[in-house]
Amino acid sequence: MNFLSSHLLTLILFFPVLAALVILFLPKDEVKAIRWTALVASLVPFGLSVLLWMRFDSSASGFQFVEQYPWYEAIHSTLHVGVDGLSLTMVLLTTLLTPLAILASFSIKERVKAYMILFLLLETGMLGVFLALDLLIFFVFWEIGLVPMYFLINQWGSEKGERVLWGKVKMQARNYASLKFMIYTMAGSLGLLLAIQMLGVLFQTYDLPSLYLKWNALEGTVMGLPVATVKAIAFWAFVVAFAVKVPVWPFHTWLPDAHTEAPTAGSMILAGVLLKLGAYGFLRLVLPLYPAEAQRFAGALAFLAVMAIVFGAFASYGQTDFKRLVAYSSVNHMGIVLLGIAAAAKVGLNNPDVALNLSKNIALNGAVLQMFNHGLSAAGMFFLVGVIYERTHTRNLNDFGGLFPLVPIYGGILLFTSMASLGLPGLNGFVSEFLVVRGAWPILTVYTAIAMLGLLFTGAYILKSIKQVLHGPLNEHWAHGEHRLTEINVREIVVMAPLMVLMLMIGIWPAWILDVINKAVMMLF
Amino acid sequence: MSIPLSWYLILSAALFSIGLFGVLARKNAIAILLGVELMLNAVNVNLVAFWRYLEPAKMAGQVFAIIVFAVAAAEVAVGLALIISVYRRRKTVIADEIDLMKW
Amino acid sequence: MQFPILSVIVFTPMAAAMLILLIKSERKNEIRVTALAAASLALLLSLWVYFSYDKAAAGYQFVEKYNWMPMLGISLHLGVDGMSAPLVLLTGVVMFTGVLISWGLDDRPREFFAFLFILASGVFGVFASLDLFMLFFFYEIAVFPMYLLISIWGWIKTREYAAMKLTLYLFIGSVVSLIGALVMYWQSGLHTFDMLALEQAAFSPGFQKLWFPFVFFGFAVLGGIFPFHNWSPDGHVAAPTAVSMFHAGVLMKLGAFAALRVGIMLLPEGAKSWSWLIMGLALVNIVYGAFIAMVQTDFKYVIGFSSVSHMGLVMMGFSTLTRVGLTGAGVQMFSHGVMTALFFAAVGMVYDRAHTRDIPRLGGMVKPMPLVAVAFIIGGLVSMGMPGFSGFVAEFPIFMGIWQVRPLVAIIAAISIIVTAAYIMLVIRRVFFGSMPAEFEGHIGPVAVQDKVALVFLCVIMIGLGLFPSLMVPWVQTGVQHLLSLLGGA
Amino acid sequence: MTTETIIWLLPLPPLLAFFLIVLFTNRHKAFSHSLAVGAAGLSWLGSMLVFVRALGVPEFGKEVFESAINWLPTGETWLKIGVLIDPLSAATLFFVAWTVLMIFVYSIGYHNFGQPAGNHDRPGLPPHGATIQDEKGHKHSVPSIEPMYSRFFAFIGLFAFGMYTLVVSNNLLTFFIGWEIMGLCSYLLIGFWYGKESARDAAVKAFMTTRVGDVFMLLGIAFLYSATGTLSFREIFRPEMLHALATTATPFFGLSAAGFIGLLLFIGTVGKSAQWPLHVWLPDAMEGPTPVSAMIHAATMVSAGVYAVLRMFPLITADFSGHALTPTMSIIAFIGAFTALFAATIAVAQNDIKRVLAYSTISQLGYMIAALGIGAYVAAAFHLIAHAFFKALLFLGSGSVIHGVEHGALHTGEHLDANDMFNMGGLRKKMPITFWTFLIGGFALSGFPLLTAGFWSKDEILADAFGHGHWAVFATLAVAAFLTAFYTMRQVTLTFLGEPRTQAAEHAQETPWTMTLPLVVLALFAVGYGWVGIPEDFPLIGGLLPNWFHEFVGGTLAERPESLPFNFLPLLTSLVVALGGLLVGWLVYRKVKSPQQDRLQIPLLKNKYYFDEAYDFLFVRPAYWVSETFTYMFMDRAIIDGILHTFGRVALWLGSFLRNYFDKPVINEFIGDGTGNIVKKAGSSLRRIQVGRIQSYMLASFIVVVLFAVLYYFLIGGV
Repeated sequence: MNFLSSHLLTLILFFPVLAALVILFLPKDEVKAIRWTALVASLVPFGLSVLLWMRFDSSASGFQFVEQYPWYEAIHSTLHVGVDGLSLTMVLLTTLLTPLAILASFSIKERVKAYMILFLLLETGMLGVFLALDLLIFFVFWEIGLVPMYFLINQWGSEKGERVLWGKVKMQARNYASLKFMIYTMAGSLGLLLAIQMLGVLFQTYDLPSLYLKWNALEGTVMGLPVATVKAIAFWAFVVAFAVKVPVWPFHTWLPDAHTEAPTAGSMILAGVLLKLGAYGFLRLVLPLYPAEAQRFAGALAFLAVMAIVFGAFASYGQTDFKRLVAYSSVNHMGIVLLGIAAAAKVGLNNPDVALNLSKNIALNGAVLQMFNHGLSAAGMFFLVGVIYERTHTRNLNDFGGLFPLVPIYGGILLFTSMASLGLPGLNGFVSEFLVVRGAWPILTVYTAIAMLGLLFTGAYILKSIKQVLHGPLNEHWAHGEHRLTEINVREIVVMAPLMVLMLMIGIWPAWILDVINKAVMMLF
Repeated sequence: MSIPLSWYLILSAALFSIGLFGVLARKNAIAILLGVELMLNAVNVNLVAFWRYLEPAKMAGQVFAIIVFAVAAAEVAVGLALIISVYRRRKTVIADEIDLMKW
Repeated sequence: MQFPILSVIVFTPMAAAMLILLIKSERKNEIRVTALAAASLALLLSLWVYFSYDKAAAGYQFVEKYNWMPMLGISLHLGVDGMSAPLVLLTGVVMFTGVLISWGLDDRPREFFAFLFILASGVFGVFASLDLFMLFFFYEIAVFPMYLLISIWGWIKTREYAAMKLTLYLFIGSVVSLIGALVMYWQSGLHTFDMLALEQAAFSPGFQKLWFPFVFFGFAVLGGIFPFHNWSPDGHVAAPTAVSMFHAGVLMKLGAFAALRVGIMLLPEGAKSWSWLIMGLALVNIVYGAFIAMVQTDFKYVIGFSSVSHMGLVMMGFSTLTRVGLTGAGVQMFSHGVMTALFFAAVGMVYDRAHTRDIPRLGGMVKPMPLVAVAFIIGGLVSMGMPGFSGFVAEFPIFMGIWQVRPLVAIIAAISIIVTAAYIMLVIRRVFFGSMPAEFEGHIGPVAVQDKVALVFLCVIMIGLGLFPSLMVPWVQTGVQHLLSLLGGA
Repeated sequence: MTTETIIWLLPLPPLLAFFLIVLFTNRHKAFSHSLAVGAAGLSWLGSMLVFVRALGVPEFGKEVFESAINWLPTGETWLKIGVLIDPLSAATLFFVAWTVLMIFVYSIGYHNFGQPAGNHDRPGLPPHGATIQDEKGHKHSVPSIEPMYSRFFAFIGLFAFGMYTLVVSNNLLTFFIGWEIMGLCSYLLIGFWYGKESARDAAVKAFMTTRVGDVFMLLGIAFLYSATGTLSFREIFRPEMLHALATTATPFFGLSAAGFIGLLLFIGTVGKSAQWPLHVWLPDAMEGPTPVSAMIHAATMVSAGVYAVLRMFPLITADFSGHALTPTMSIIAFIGAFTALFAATIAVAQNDIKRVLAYSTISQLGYMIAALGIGAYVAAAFHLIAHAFFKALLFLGSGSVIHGVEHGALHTGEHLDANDMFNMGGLRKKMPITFWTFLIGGFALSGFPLLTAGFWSKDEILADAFGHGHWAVFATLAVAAFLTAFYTMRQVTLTFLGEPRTQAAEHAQETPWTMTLPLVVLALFAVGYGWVGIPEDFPLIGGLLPNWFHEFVGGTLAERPESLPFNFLPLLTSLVVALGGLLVGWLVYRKVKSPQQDRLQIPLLKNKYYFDEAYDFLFVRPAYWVSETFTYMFMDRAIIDGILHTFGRVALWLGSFLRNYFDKPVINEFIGDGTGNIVKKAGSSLRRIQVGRIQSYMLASFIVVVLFAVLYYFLIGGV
């Protein structure tokens, strides 16, 4: 028990890897065994993080469960992990979604072993980012996460589809998507990498807590440039890296491709957690490291956020591909997160104005909660798309229609989840959106007002999807014969159930999670 | 007083020249070999003469001469062996005709 | 007098080569077994050297000195420091795996292994020798068999051309640096080729400025520095698998290491004044190599140019003359050695089965040879500097080093990371995934067990180093420490 | 159980019913509807209890039932949510409870409970009827039960939950939650028969149109919250708070904070209560089953819009001095009045019995809005409740009519639009109960003097407008009232009077008690309710009953509005318009037998002033274009991705360029092979001296030796 409490984070972090190793030595024909091992293995971190949640003292400031081990002395980087309310929620989200995603991918038939191994590695990668308190470690996990995702998309993605690059040059869609995802993210992280190196060179440490102090205290000139300039450049380097991941308009185009091509579980994780890495980066690194710059450029951030919200919604509305529609909805929803962050940035640290500080708090609460909510709803939506795709092998909205009577349960679940992502009051989406709007309004009034247009179209595309899939005259093709659409099965319901329960819980009684977030936010910013 | 050193030197010079001529002029491999032998012996004459006239106390001169004998003997052996083996294959001992290595 | 382990390491392969030559050429298996035995012995010894190197004490260890030509001040002076210890280990590793990989080689294995081992001896010698003359001596020993190995066992189409090209480049390079070395010898007035002595010679700055380029770039040619890099891709392509492994894995390090040892360590002032040029050329290497690798359609050329790019990083690390930079360079030498050895091993296995290296014609190789695919992927991740693998551990400090000197260069060099990622990913996808061309269906056999052993061995090294940098970095650091003291404590 | 607890529990039974039906009983119809009705009954019981207790409290306006709990942590503070019953909400609760319960009961009959399942009915389409064989063996077709019977009750259950939440909530947030949940249910129920294209579109249209309003409302809430730091009504309405809001200026159109927030919230109402220009969805919403139209689109949800304004009245009128209307208020008044007239004109030309009612609903809501615009708080509330009763009654009545006609159609087997009034006529004898109740409702709607609730409420509004000298409003409303009476009578005449115009109408028959009972109950209210609000100084009957309503509801406001002195002019007006309208309507449509004879079928009116077309052109199409063409294809695909791909291209091009135009020619040929060639040349030129004759080599060496010797001799030896 003592060991447990003193190594909780590292256990959570590395257990999936151990599991992956175990699976590595399972015979690759023992599909059942592999699946169940993976599932159970992914449930352990979940259990641990629930324990973490219970033991976490939300009113204590600073990081908790901190562990630090030497890693790369030569450049003064240590494996330094710890959680605060911010990362805690994200860890919970990750460890919750991974088992569900694995359960969802029980329908994967070929090369299950490799798939599951990659998935578990992916989990470690994501958790690492949330837990890291060392800039270099952060980056390490940040990049590692890409690899499994790349192969998940590239190998288990949908075979169909081609993408024309230019002229006659074509590419299989999933290859295109995976490569775009990988290269885009790496290219985006390039600035981050360089900036991190610069920080390391300047301060001979990558330890976040000490960097916060040193970097903000920095004066004079760095490498012949005034600190302000350097900071501004570094700020944008960070921002771009995270903006690509979030993704913020106009860096978002990798996302629809990646989501559309990825296997169901892949999209679940991609939308559910990977996008959060970017937003988390904003909260964990950008705001604390660059308060001044953030304040300076808050307008620009807000602008991008609004563009994401509005055009995300528009683009989503313009889709005929169900999955792509949902993918674009992520752009729209993450835009809201960024809007909240931008609002907070605008206010800046220790602003004397009490009212503004309150708004900032609320905006940040909203942003973080929105991250969590979007994790739930997006994952759910993608899973539901996957469920119907597995049965019909089409994602084209025009091929569906009137499926409600065929699959009432599925229909109900889809309706529920859609409403959650539409932000229907009473479900989780609304709470966070309301908080963000409320928080952003007094700070970024005009932007918030424009963002409403996006909110409006959120409704439009959600209804469009429902109308095209569930409503309308029954498309006889799915009614009888071998095409007969089968109802969602128990396993799939089991996947959805926790998500839906959480959506409802947060919608009706958000305090249980928001309290933790709120306290963390107040201590952090 | 007996014969002066210079005579020996002249002799050996003459021998050397004859040997050199032989080596340069003759086509027959054996003859060339003989030439070489003459040159070696000329050297020997020199060595011994110098020893006797300049430093009779030291042994070096004679030692050198003996080494040269040995080398000459070995050389003749190897040389003749080569020539014979060449002759066996090519039925000739004319140096110009042995142009296997020439490019 | 402790056990002369270094000379044993250096001469084991030589001896083995002789031994192998005594075996009847028909009895191939005995030859192979002997070779493997010798290789494993060398590996074990080098492992022992590496791990028993006393980091705390630092400096040169396992030193042996036998007079060889006293009146000229030449002696067989062997010893390793933090810089060379990893390289000795690297050589052991590559030698071992090289033998495993070329197990299936059927065309005159006796001579092949003999030459390979002579080569190995030379390499060991260069890394271990502390005597300038001996260094050259072993250097030539290392270069010479390369010619035969390539021109006899190489790829029929270009082997003569490549072999000749390689030999010319390398000999010219070594001649140039030899001149420099001799000048140093005379100038120092110590009448010794012992580098430990020459280190202290304190040449006049003017002299160093004048002669540094000779020494450094002479060796750097073997390091594949721009614009003298071209022998290496051609050489790679022509060489048989094991030789390519040696070639890229070790020989290029030979150049880099010699340039460091003779150039920078003996002429520190010169290094300081010329670092800008090195950095410039290295930068070209990095970016240029990456870009060209991207458009290659020949599997081996891709790898060849990628190693040009990566050796650029090594040179870049040298040119920073900073602690982190040099450390990075040291690790990068090892990391790249292992990585590229792995690459060529994998390429060789694919080639042996598909009989083509034309990427567009390949595909779907993951099914018949999954392990190779995985290994290649790991190698690829290393080469794109993915964190968690040795590549990152090596490249990151190098970049930090550059930051300390010329931030702009760092930013430009960083481009290569993306390009590398791009072509590695493309190659992986095109060769190992996708659909397998009909012509190969059923013709692609599985890989032999010894190949698997080799691959796994290499992968383990790269991942281990990536996860635990402390397995190597401290060694290198001691070497760097000494280096910096020579540079006047930077 | 304390009153507060009861209030907390009020919304829950329907919600519970919803979940139970969805999760468990959706296969079993009887269970489902008993659950739903039972839940509605429970809530009704609770509501009545609360209402009675509220009556028991003297000065109820001052000490109300309220309780709140922490909900959202915001910084150090919490956002509280809670329940509140004050006079206004008590009154609202009263009519909501009644209408909801009635409509629940009605739905059982409406969906043909107890009838056999249709032969080829399928979910998503209205039942087509089933053919059965009686004992004598010859088969005849009867109405068939709704395939998605249970689902309907689940949905209306959820709806009821939303409505109750909205009514009992003490803060804007939960208010908004109920508001949106109702929106969802209205969407689901309008699209209940989603098999019909029209129903689908209507559903989406309704949701989107109302969402336009909701979005602004959300902004308003956000603004209010950030301005006051609370969303609880009673905290916001504290005088100092209101004063602060009224005095702080905003950058928007020079409105005060109060005014601007009020405006934003009002836009929400415009959407929900289908006021011009967001009125377009309500008529289409008639695609839903009639109970839905009755409940959602007449009695409760659309009333919620007005209720919202009533709730926010203190805020909206924060900077209202008493005579000159504030900008916000005048906007409200204008929109209300305009809508009232505008919708009435359209209603005149509609033939669909439900559409007529729909437009009349819009117009009546306009009435209330206008009333609020001019600050006639009590009058608006009064009319709101009255309207809820009689409009629910009318809708249910129309539903019953349609049902009867459909029954007839099934009997005769002819296919006709059962909603078209020209297919009816003479139903008075066929369906007496429906007729009489409908007549009462109609009279109430047109404000038939003295008897009906509508008269009193309308009269009060007119009186108010007149009394405060808002002539424009007064005139508009008067005209609207006239038109109302007119089209109501038109409807009654066409439907019930005269002779049956079709076989179906001939064979129409009265509907079951589950449908008629609610009609009767509501009819009672439609008449009796008016008497609780008769002005004291009304001639003759004034003061017989106290003007209880005014006292009660008026108590909600900080200072109770004084009731106006009686004036004959407005009374006269309302008498004239009501009776006149009814008379004209009857006279005109007595003889009209077919649309052709109807001279009011003006295209402009029939096509509702082409608003749908205009919106389609102005908003819908552009939205499509922007989404598909501009955003997706052009911006994302063409531009952004284009740029990305260009990077790829450039990189590749650069690579091949370097390789083919620099690496190969320059580095390779020039430096690499160049050196090689030089060496080769040297070699081949030197090979000439390699003749291969040892002698010649030796000769050469000999000569060299000699030369050196000579050199040596002359150079050194010479000295």
